[in-house]
Amino acid sequence: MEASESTDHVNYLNNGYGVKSWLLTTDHKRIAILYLISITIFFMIGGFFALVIRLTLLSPEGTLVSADTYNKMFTMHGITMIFFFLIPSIPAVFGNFLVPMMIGARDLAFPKINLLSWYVYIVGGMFTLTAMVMGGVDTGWTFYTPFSSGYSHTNVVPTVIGVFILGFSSILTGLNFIVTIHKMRAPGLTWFRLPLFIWAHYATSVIQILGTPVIAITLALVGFERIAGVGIFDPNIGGDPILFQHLFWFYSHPAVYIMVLPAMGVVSEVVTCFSRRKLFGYRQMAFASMAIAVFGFLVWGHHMFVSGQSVYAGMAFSALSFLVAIPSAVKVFNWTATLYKGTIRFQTPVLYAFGFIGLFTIGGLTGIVLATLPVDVHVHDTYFVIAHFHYIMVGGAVMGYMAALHFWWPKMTGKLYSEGWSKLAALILFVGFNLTFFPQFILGYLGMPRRYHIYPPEFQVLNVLSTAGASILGLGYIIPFFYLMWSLRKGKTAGDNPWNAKGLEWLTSSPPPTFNFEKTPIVNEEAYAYTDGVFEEDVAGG
Amino acid sequence: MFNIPLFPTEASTTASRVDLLFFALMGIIVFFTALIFVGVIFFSIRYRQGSRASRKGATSENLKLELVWTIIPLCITMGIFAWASKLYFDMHVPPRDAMDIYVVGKQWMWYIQHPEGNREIDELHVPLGKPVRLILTSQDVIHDFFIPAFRVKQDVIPGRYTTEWFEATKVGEYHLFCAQYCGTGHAQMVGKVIVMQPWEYEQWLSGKSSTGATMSSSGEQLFTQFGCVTCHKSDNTGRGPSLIGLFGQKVKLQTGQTVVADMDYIRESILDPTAKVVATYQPVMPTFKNQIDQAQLMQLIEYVKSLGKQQTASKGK
Amino acid sequence: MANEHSSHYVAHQFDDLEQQKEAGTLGMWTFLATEILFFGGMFMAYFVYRFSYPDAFAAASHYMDILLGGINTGVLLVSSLTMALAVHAAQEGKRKQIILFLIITMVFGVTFLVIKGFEYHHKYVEHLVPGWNFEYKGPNAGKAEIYFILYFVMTGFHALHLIIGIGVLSVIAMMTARGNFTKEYYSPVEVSGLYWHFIDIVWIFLYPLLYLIHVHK
Amino acid sequence: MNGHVVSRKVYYFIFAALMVLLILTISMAYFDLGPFNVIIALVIAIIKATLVILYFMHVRYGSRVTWVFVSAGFFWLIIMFTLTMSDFVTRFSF
Ligand code: HEA
Ligand code: HEA
Ligand code: HEC
Ligand code: CUA
Ligand SMILES: [Cu+2]
Repeated sequence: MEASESTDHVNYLNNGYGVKSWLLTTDHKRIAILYLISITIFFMIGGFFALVIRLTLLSPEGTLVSADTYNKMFTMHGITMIFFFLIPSIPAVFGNFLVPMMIGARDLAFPKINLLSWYVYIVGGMFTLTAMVMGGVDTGWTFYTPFSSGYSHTNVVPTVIGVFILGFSSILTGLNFIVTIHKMRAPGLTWFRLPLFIWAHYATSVIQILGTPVIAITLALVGFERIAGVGIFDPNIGGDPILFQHLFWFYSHPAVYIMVLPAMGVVSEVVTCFSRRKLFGYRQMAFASMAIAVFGFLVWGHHMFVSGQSVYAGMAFSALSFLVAIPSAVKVFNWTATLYKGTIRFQTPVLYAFGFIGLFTIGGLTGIVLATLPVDVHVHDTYFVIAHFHYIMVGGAVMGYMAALHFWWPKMTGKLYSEGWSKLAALILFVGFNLTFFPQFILGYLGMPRRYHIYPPEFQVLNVLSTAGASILGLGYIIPFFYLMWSLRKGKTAGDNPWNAKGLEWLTSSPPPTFNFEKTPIVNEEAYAYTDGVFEEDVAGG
Repeated sequence: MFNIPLFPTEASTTASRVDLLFFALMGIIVFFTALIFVGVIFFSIRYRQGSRASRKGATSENLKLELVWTIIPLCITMGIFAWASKLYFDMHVPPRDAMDIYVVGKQWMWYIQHPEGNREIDELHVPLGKPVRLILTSQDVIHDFFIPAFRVKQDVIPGRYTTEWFEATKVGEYHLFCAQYCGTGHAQMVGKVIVMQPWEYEQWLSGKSSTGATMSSSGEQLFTQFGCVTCHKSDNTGRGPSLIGLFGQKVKLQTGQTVVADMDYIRESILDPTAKVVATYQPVMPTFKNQIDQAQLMQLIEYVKSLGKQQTASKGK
Repeated sequence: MANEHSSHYVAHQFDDLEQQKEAGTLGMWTFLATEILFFGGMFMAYFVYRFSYPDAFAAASHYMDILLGGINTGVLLVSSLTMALAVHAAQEGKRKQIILFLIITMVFGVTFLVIKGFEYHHKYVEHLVPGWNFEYKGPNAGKAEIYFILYFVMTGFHALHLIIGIGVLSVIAMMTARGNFTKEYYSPVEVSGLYWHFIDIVWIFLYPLLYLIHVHK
Repeated sequence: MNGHVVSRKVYYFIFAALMVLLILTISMAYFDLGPFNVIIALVIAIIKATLVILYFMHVRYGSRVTWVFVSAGFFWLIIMFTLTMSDFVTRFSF
């Protein structure tokens, strides 16, 4: 059956077709699509760099690219993946699309600022891309001084300007979410009736608001230092390079929670929907999100255990790092408990959500290993760290992103994708992922340092395994691209609520009309009030 | 041919202690990972759609359970923290009898000086069973002195001295890596640590890498060459204070504060003499910032140190 | 009824004026929280180095002109007062007064920048601009240089904020003249006032920290 | 509803207080009080900032949410200061 372009209702997609109607739109849903396209492009660029990295590491002599090129590859891989893909991924795409809808609003509080933040993102991206095209940067995504400020011969200045500008995009998005969630909830939608996706985005926004300005000013100072030739991080005049690290990680540790909290929000939505169950421990989950956002700011020094920071500060940061793991633990346990006595349907989004839970657990627990001072002394700046954060960021956050993409794709486009292909892709991703990054834990404990394009030959076998995994992983990312594109043209019409899910976004049509709802919804039940036969007492009681 | 190493050699006293902690952590990881994996898989099969397992009594709130899974991880991590902190502290406090070896990192090599005067590049010879303290500094950017077999690692920072100590327990050759990204040649800034029997080490010291002059005697030479002696006379008649017995003592400054004359202080006194001016003296000492390199600086310090040992009590500041 | 907009000032996403106004104010407060941390990064650096090099900082700060700095603090405080009065006039719907007070506020803002310009010029003449012509006679030249870098960066960003503030106020003044605001709807005036006061607060900290270090010595 | 209308007298009074504090902070700087110089300077600055925030910026009459937002900015600033300084004040060599 050919599904014809459904024109039975005016929706945000068919409400104007010209380029202008997209580039000047203030509709949060269209802006979400703009972001979706832009971050996909950056993901491909970042993935391309990753492939070069992995191919170089096939042989211990690293003959594929020169040392300088390799250094640029991992730097630009880290910068694009972190700043231009993962930080905006879920918030700017799904947050933008869903936050107003989930709270029953017509749009975000400041639609023009929302559009502005996309342009700011693009301008920042252009600076960074230009820097890459003009020859790249080689400082590592961490921009440590004095290398970045005095010794690197590459395009550091345009890159930091790009990241500086990008920061304001992130800040503006966070600002918009905070105000929207505070002021624009539908009647009856109290704080403790909000979906956890909203809580997660609120917590994320807090981090964006309070963390991002610090990295902005820090990178600005590095930029000045390069331009003027002197600066406050310059050890030649008494400056302390470790101060830079403090300022950098004051943002960049909380930033890892910018990446993972929204994914956690997605998992909460998906797990409840596909187990037909109210979320276990709703309040604890909400508090845990906020706790992660606050405690996340207290632990940055765990990146500096061998940096020459004071021993006592190291201990304080280590203790605090253990504390921040507790709310994450609460979350993992609550998701698992939600499955207990549920009615579980195995559809693609929930497969990704399970992938998230499992891989995040491994990644998080290896974070505990890193927070353990003496062990970190050994594994700091080795592949153990690389494996840790890819487990959380690729295994966790990107899986969460894929879950979101598959869960809300029918809502965004009105079309269904192929279940068979999407399950296959999920499986390939899971296998490829583990094959890529598990060997890196071993490599790391053996002592293989990161940011090395050549290495002692005894590490080769594990590296080859990892590269093999990366090719499978790459394939796994290409398949969704095709079946999702295919669904746009040939996919079945989705209907308003294909998963039979709760949540205000499912009450409106797919794709939603420009102002989301015909009539502002009135909320009189808690989130995730799934009642289909799961709660015997509920059924009995009413 | 396919001999895949899975675990690194333990070749220092620290290594086994770190590994023990690591194994404990692995136990915790495996336990919790298994718990979650089994939980997710078991529940989702047992309660799959269409299964006839009873759903009676499902709740979505249980404060006791929440407390349990908050408090248990908390206790576990705090236990780990106590254990880890003790070890971390020990890893930072070298034994009193540790021998010093000086290391300068620069793009992209390691320059190493033994107090006996031997110099080596990208190789570090150490005796078995003797605590060694490395005194590290960098000429340019941040590097990191990493010996996986010893489980030790320390950033090497320009403008400062950091230290790292170990006691080797196994004769052999081990990898030495620069673990802090430092530019083009980062991956080539590698070398070897060679652990020898103490008598072999003595032999090596007097062997071909020996220059004849110890570090402190080279330092003494520099002391004359740069004209330090003209002001720092041993009988305290020069324009500057006598440096005899200085090292490790408290120094009274013009501002009324006192500081301990450690390596960083000596270093600062030479490179930025006006930063901390000794009480009753004029800030007339010129800076030697652009004349002395890091290696020479270390020789001077070693010389000042040796003066300190000569007659510690004789100087009453 | 929610969808019926009570007046043409209400943007489509809001239900009524009050919601719109509250959203605007909260948005500005959120932004100011961001700004606190933006300047916070520089203050952090300042505290670290002042803690590490107290004497060098004291000596270097003696090159500051306490009088000019003090006058400038007064100038900004007055401008804050007139800004508050402008908002007050807006609350009472007195259009001419709003414009008058806004203009006075901007004049004081410009005065501040002019005085600051003189100070910068002095530093230039005295060869105290790091990265340009820095030649410091006293001891601890390097550490003093850090002080001056911080001085220029902090006051520079402050001045930049002030310039943006003046721009915002002139737009608001123009909107007032066009009759965009009434007794009921004046929230842009109020919100830009918040921004202006924030700039003042930053200077309240900068003045004692940069100018008044151990003046007695 | 409109924002709380404050009488102009309050503004003049606050302004006068700010000017007094300004003169106070300048004059205190001429006395040698050792470490207390910084502390006094900061305390006065904090008082001045608080006055501006409470009265000129109307927080005193604002909602609880406004209070929380204002405090959050400063609270995070304190986090940054204390934890960073915890490194710099405890750097002893062993
Ligand atoms: C999304 C990204 C993300 C997230 C969420 C995390 C989460 C955590 N990270 Fe990670 N981390 C990174 C991304 C991330 N990290 C990156 C990018 C780097 C490297 C940067 C660079 O140098 O380039 C890094 C580096 C890094 C280091 C520095 C390593 C080094 O350079 O030497 C440390 C050290 O403490 C650390 C710790 C932690 C901890 C304790 C958590 C915790 O939040 C994890 C909490 C989760 C759990 C603990 C799992 C679930 C819990 C249970 C199943 C219950 C049982 C629990 C217990 C018994 C405790 N991380
Ligand atoms: C969100 C963050 C994120 C993501 C998603 C990834 C994804 C991947 N990363 Fe990366 N990584 C980082 C963040 C991330 N990484 C960071 C921060 C660093 C540290 C950088 C530094 O040290 O400074 C790092 C470093 C890093 C290293 C260490 C380099 C070194 O230290 O020497 C390695 C090595 O294996 C690696 C591998 C990979 C692989 C195989 C993937 C795979 O998951 C990627 C799979 C994706 C694809 C393969 C793309 C699919 C698309 C296509 C194939 C289309 C391509 C088409 C065209 C070009 C038209 N990453
Ligand atoms: C012009 C004379 C002069 C020369 C040359 C000179 N010094 Fe000094 N030095 C001084 C004076 C005066 C002081 C005490 C005031 C001060 O701390 O600056 C001093 C202080 C020191 C101190 C701190 C001593 C203490 O008691 O705390 C050290 C260490 C030192 N000098 C080492 C050196 C070395 C090494 C050289 C040569 C490379 C050198 N000096 C050359 C005059 C000189
Ligand atoms: Cu030296 Cu890396
Ligand atoms: Cu971290």
